[in-house]
Amino acid sequence: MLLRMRNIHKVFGKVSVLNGVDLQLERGQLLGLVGENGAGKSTLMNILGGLFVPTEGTMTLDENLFAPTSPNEALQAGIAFVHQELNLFPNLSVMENLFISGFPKKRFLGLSLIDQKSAREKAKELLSIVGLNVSEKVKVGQLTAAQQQLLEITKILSRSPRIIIFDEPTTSLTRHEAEKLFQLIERLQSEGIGIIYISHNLEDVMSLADEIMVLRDGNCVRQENQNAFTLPKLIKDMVGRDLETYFPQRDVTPLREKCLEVSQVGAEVVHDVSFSIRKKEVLGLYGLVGAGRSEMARLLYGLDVMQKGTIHWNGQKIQQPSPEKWVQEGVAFLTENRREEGLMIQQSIARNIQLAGLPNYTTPLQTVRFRDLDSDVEQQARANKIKYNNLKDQSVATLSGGNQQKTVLAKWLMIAPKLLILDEPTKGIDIGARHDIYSLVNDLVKKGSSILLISSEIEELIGLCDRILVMGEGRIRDEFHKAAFDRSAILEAALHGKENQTLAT
Amino acid sequence: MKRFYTCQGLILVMVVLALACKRPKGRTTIGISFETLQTEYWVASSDALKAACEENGLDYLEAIANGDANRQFEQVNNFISRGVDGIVIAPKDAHTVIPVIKAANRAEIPIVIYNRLPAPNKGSYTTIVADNYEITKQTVRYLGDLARASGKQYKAMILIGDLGDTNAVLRREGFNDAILEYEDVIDVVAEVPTEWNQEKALAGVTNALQANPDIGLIFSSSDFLFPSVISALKNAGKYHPIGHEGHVLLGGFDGDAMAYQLLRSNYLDADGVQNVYYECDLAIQAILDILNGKEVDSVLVDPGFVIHQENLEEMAPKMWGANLEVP
Amino acid sequence: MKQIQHSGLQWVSNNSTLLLFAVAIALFGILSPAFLSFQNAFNILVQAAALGILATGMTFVLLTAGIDLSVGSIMFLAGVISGKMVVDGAPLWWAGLVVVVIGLEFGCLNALLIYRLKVIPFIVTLATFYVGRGLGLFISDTRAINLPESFLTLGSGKVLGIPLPVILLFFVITLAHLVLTRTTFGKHIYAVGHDPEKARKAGISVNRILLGVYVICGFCAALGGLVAIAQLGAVSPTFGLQSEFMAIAAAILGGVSLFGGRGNVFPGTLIGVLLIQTIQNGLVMVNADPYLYPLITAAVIFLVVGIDSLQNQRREKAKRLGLK
Amino acid sequence: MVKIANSESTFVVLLCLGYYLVMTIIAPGFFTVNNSINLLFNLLPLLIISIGQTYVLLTAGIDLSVTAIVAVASVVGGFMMSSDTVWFHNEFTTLFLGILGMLVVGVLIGAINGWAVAKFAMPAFMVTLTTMMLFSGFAIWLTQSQNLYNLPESFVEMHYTYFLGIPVPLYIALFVVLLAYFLLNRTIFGEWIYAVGANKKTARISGVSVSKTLIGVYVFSGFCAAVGAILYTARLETGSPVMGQNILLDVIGAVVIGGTSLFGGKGTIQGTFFGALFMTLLDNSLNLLNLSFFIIMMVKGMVILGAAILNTVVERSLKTG
Repeated sequence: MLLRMRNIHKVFGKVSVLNGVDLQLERGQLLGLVGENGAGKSTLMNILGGLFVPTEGTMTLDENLFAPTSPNEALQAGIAFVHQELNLFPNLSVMENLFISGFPKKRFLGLSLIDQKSAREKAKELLSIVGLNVSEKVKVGQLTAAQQQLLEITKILSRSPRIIIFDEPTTSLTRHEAEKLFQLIERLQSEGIGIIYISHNLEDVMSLADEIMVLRDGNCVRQENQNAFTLPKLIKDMVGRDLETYFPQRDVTPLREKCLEVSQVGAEVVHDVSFSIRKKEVLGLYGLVGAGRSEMARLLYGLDVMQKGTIHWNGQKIQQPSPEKWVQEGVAFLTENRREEGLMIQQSIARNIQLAGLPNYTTPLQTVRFRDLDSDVEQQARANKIKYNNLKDQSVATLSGGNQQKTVLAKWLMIAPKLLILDEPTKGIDIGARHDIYSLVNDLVKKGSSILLISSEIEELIGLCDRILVMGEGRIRDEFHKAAFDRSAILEAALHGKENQTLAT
Repeated sequence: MKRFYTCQGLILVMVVLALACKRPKGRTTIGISFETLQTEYWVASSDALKAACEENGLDYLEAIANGDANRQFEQVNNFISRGVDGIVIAPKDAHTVIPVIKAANRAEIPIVIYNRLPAPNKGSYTTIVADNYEITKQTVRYLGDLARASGKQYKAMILIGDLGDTNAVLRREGFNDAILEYEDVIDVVAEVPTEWNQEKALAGVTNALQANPDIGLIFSSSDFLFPSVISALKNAGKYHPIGHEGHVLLGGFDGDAMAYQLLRSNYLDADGVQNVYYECDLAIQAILDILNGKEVDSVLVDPGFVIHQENLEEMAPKMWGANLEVP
Repeated sequence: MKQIQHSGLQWVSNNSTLLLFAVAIALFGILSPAFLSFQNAFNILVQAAALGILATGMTFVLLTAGIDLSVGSIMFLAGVISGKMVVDGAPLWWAGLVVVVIGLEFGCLNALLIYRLKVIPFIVTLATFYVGRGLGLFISDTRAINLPESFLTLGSGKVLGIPLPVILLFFVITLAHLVLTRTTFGKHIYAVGHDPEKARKAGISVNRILLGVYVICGFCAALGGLVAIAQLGAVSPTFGLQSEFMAIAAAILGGVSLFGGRGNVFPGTLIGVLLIQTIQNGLVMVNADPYLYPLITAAVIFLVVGIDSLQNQRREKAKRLGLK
Repeated sequence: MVKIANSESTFVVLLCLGYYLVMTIIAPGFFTVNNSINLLFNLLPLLIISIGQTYVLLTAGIDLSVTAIVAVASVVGGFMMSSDTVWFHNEFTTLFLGILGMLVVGVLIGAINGWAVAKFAMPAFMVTLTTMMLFSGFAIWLTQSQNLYNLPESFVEMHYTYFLGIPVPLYIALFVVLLAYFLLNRTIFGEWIYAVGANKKTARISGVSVSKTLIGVYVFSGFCAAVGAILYTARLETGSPVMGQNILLDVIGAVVIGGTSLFGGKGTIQGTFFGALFMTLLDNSLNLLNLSFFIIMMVKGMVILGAAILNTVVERSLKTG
């Protein structure tokens, strides 16, 4: 047994994140680790990677007791972590990135210089092992996402690891690139390296893994051979209940009337996208990362410059869309990255909630009617079930991810949006908060609003939407209506596309 | 709580700092305010004023504004707040001193303006000033005579000071008027604005020499600009002693130690000298007179003199720069 | 065709400083033939030496996304102390040593305050800027210090016909270039400048890097000050005022980013310095109104920074969209 | 502490109070009517300019060009009002247009700053650094380094003109402070300033007009600097191209000591008021103790550093505790 984690507990403050998890990994084995966001996957891996010390529990590596206290120690022991965010410096060259933690040196006039020649040779050698075919002099910023990923793996391989943890390695890769990565992973396995593979793409996990471990709410639901799983079963294990009960019911049917019509919209990575949203409709948008979903939404919302195409809002053509105009029209956009684009993290909860709605609370003199505003903000905060101590003095940074997301949502609900664009609204949020958010969305639709829901989780889309569009390579590839929702068909469309099916090899 | 202690600590530091400062005694106190101590001339003046105070049994406070008229105004206001009995000020320029005069008048404290004539105003004050125009004219005349005697044609350059300063203006006028008398041999080709700044002077002279390599006469409106002039001359390969055929005629104004040394080492031809000791004694005396209820003229003039190679031995004892240590 | 035009435009905006440099040389050359003389080229280099050394030090700091506003004060303080010492009869080498020590000490102080007490570089160096200048004025009593001959010979001395300041400038730039491109320390500077958190994860001691760059900057400031006073022959109370801004401007012109991680000393900063000095010199040669110098210099900097910002916006967007 | 100061500015209020008491005891001539008036007149321009700077810092920007704005405004005012240039013959017209001209200059330079920061996304530090160089050079070029004198009597006597027993500059400062307080705390513009400073991207997506807000704060800073220039020019009875060239530290120091963060989104007008008061107290009292300006300079530098260190210590202890 290469690695054994026994009865791992981890408590942060009063919150228990892991309650006695066991994990085993053999040499050359690939363990798929799945679970919802907040299930404890990253905490578990961070314990293995030496970032956290477990509150309780032991680990053994090759039957020796293993208790790393720092990432460095874990690295020394042969545990390598390929994070979703790569630890590369785009302003340095490939070779420099490979050796950033220790260059080969030579002495010259009393100065300790980098031995360029041997560094270059070593770099070439390492690159050829993983089959990364780029010059070692090129700046990393100029590589594609896939090449960067390979480089990160190269860096790790140069330290001869025994276990490699992959955290969502395919999110920024095209399908073709992902397939190549899988081949590399297989090769690593054959060299006896143990792999832990974390992904939301359950199909990938099913096809790659020898064993699969499902985490839910900090507990290990199951660790079994992958043969023992089927996709629906896996989902049920992850979510903890059937999808039907997980997503609250909504008895609203979309009206015929369209509120938003988009035609032939295009820019750098979005090509000729046309679609429309009806009033009281929840339209889902599915696609793999890099499919251009978020980019399309940003284009619509005027965050990037639209190079072609037209947008009609309630029959009116919108010239040069901008967030300012959209907010005035009652269109809201909850973006993917909450911290950077959704919140003012150091500011109070009240300031965050009131931001978008401010123009509705001004007098002709541009002064703010604070009394009305404050009471409405408080009402909204309560309606959104945000858990807070003090609305005006507590910064949102002190809230949990779920409550932060509810705060962003509250901000948008303050303008009573006619159309709400949600980009990955439940990323990194625990199940309870998810449920609250789903309910809020349903309530909004009941009141007459429309929703454009972008998500990487097919279950979420199936559970909430009236219609799902599938995007790939910047185009809309397929459309599914509620009656014809089919998980594998949607995924298939995202992976290969309707038109491309015959071309795909 | 932590913050409280920090406050306490800060206050304690301030107390110690404050106690370390001198407390004034009950004697008559003069506030001395200098725009700058940048040049030796001001340094010598400051020393001479303080010496004069001590001779007369007076206390003094000194403030230096480092070229900032606003700061100088605030410093004088602080003198007034502290209740000084008289103020001697070497002002930034002719106009910014007017509100200072007004403030002193309002507080009914006698004020003496040292070395720079204020612009016309209604305030009551006494000015001690050297006859800049006349001294400059005499100095330049001496250079002109030398030029004419050599029989050659000369191209001339003048380094002018801050034109907001009456002294600079008068010295420039003195130079120009004197040159008019020597139009036949001297042609002014460059006027370098220095704003009383050595770096600007260096750049200006270097560039003027690059543009007109045959400049043969340089007049500096103040001696403290000589290092810049010499540095530029050296770079241009034109720095030679008197008697050498490539010698550039040099004239200056102030009479500082550098000028004295240059005279002694045969590089400087003539220098207009202001009599610092005389001026400072006048200043302090004026204040004492006003305090004692005597009438004092509104302008007291220091006639000054020109020192050159021929009267060097004779006049050196009267030149303040000759009595300083050579840097 | 469109593609070619596009990349041509890109090249222009990528090399705006170099282009402006060429334009400036051509323009001044046409207006004043004397400008293109060999002698004048040396003049520009000599006049650029002090600023060049200063800007080289500043580049190190800027590369870590820091800033050092105290360099002008370090120059001044070092000048005052060494000047006083030499005037009082200390040997030249001893004064030079003291200058260097002052520069190093100030750099240490800045770095310590920044990484120990976690105060941002802007505030720390603003404070040391005032403390340094105040100290210098205190020691000099706000008087100008005229230096003896020996100092001037240092400034106008030549080795093999090349002026000493120019030799010093090229020595400093070569060394800095070597450090940035050929040593682990140099690579770590870029890493820290890009993202200190990532750098820490990569096992780099961020504190040591910060200490290093501020010490280098302090050292360069002192050295630059020495070169400047050796040419001036005097230290006036205004010596070094706004030098920090000129050094920052030169580095930025040379393509160094205020946000760290991007830029180099050679050719970057050197070109920036030469551009500024060429403009100054050229304006003199064409006998422009001296009051226009700062206006033109500022306008050029504004232009380059503006172009760079537009570039940067495009870069950011491309990065976000995963394009090249 | 009552509502006069929130928790962030308690420190600086205490500091001012304690310092004032200590100086009353030890600094000769400190606690006198004359000096109190002095203090007030020294405080007003600094306060006004610092308030403008507070707006800019709240959006995570910086305005280094305030010194140049003071200089250009002073020069332009001098040109328009000096009897040497005689532009207008009626004293009232002269005064009115002169002051208007100064304000317009401030607003214009501010607009240039704001425009470059907002539309080109240029770093505020570089923008205002270059405009500082440009416009201080411009002021010197305009006047060829000469000062402008002979301003109208009613203008230069401003500090000694009383209305209802209160000197005119106090009304001006009061107006600016109240305006600034009102804009920041009562209007949507104020809320937007905090939002832009806290997170530009979030603000933009939430429908905040980021460019208008940014241009607005730089314009306001320019306006405040111009008002400061009016007071400086009147007091010195001179339009000078080097007016205010030494006040940058005092301005930034006052704002930072007042608890405003250089990273934006945090700070108050009250804090800046006490920050400016402290800087003025420091200057005045050390001056009265006959310390020279360069010692005061060092003390100020250290005080700013101390305030910044304290700020980070407090913030860190808030985070961990």
